[in-house]
Amino acid sequence: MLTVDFVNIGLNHYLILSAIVFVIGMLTVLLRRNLIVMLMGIELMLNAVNITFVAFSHYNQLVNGQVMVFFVMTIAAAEAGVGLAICVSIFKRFKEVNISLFENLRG
Amino acid sequence: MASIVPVLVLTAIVVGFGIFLVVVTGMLGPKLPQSELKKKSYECGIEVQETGHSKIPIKFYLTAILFILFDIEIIFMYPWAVTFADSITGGYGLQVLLAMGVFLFVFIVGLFWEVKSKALEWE
Amino acid sequence: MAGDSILFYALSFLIIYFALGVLMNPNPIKAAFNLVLAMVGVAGVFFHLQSGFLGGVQLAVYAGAVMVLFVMVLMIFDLKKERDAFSQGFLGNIGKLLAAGIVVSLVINNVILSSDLQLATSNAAKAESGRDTTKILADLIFTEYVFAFEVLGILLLLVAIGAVSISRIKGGTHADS
Amino acid sequence: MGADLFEIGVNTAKLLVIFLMMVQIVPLLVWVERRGSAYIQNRFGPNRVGPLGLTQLLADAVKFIFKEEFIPDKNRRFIFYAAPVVALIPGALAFAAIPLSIPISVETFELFGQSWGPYTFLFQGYEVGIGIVFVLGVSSLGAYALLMAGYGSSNKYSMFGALRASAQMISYELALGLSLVGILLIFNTFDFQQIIDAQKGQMVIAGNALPLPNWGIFYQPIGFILFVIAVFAETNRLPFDLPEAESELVAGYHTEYGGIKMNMFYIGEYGHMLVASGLMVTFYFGGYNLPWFLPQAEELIASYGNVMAAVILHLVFLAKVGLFLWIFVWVRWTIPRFRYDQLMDLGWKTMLPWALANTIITAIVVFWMRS
Repeated sequence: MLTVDFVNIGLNHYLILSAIVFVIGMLTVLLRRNLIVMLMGIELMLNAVNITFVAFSHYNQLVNGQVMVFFVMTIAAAEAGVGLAICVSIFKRFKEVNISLFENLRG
Repeated sequence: MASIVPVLVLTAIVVGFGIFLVVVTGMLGPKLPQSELKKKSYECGIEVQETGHSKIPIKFYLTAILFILFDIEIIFMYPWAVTFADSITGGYGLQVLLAMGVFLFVFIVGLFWEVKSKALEWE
Repeated sequence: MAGDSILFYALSFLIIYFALGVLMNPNPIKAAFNLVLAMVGVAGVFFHLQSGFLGGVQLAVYAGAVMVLFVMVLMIFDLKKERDAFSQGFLGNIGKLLAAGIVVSLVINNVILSSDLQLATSNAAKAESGRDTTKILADLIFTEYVFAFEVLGILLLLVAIGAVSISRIKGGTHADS
Repeated sequence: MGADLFEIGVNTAKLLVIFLMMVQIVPLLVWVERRGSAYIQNRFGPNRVGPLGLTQLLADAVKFIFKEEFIPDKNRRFIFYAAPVVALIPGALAFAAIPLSIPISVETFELFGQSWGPYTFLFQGYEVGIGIVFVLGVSSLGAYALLMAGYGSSNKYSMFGALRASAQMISYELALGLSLVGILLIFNTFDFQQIIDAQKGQMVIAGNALPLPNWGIFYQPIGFILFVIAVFAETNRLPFDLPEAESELVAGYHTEYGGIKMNMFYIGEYGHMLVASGLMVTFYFGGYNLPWFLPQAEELIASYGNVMAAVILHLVFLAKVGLFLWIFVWVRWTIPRFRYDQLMDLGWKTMLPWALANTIITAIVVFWMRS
């Protein structure tokens, strides 16, 4: 039976919020052509995953999920750092960060 | 229990106050005729050479990236700092101290490398 | 519980609104500012879920550091006009949207159908009562997850070296500068 | 927020009062700054309008409000107008998290034919539970106001000023964050209230009472010095006011701003100073506590009642904060400006290693003392 409770907020509501944010991030990566905006989409997806972790951790009263969020944040920052470093070197070469320019990149 | 409602209320107050000030003073000020010259950005009276900011050194960005990495390492020290005394009374203080010691060693190696590689030099 | 749900809906509205802003705004800098606000909203959700420390870290690391880097890089680039902000090809885009729709509906369906299962697994292991969540979190990082913690330290060192080296490369095989 | 209408009302009023405190401090500090600089440089300063030039502030406010506006480039207009509003937020949110005095308890009372209470009102905007992490997180958002102002003005000097300011802010945020690890190692909590309570009374080391108050500065002198320097850089004040170095960059990121909008940036900056002074007092100078030989909070409550005791301790807190605000002004007119590369070198190559050394030594000492 599919009944949705709109008044009492539970774990499910957070999971659905997280799913929506994740899909928006995914669409950003799929639809946008600017490398940096695509990186932002990845950040959005990681944030959505973090919401899931924290929601489960809160409703299960287990702190392990929060440790994972901490690690995810670290990885996300590292990923942003390297990603943007690559963007900057691409920009220095092509004066543009639109991936439509790089469709036929070769060695 | 800590609630975020007061934080949101204060944010609303501050933003409301700010918008009020910007809007009201925008209406109160004199409306003098605008000219092309007035719209130009202020560069001490010299003719504006380039509106863009195309000549910004990459250094700024390199500083920001190194900042992020070190900032995260520092954020890791915060939970360690508040729990260190507890872990000593719990009997596993040395382990926690050594864990952070190894981490700090990596941190110091990183900092030393950055200084050595002249990534932090500003001319 | 009414106040609780109003807060939740307000925060989710903010997060989704600004996330859509990231997706739709053709100006990359404005998209980045939208993302900052979405992340502040996520920090609000963390606070609301009694994980204040993570909320603070989210503000300090994500909103305050990572996004500053994004905005700075975008300002350094100063793209005059965004050429094809969105991917071209009508059919391809429809396909992508459909895929996204399928993903979100599958997830929501699963979540709604599995609501009974989660109640069974909760209460499995309660956190020690009376202790601060932050302290339990710290204990876990420095005992159970200590290996991951050290590896992350080394990863950060490698990323720092890598980022500096990448920015040193003068154009690679296409060198002209 | 509270259980009933009275509590909600009082808490909201408290937030309003705290925000107004931050806004009000600006004209006062501007006056102190101008008179103080005049005193240091052997001049008169503002002395024509009103006694001691005090009503100069009012005249300034009127002038600020009735200024003609600069209308910026069309597609950046929203960011241009939003930047000063954003500049107000970090200071206000951070300041409201600092406890300004002891909580006030209110007994049950009758009003409008209904009994209310009992309540306990904290003498602070709100209690977030994670104190310093919240403050650091919120104040790291301050960089956006600068970046938005630089981008929105579409002026290369503004842009440079904004980039410089934010690069400086983030560089010193590292030293700032790291200098606080030592004090956290000693007090073992993020919560401001617990930190203040831990600093009551006399300093006791290995069973011997020393004639010193139990304040953080005596445990963490190096941490305090590093914190003060980092805070000066964070607030972009002299000797670290490179972003507005007028000989190089016109006026930095607020070149294109005029009237009340520029004033809002000042409110943000002074709010930052207020938060910084509050943090210094809370972490290193015992918060609102008096030294051990003067009456403590409990004695004050016993002899004057809860409300009067809270007011007295609040005045103590304000006096301590005022001292640090004066030091901000004093330093501004004493030390010349750094060069940009010196500034970055100081942040990364001097402050960061010292803060690291401080952390390591503190950790080892804490380990040795406690086990």
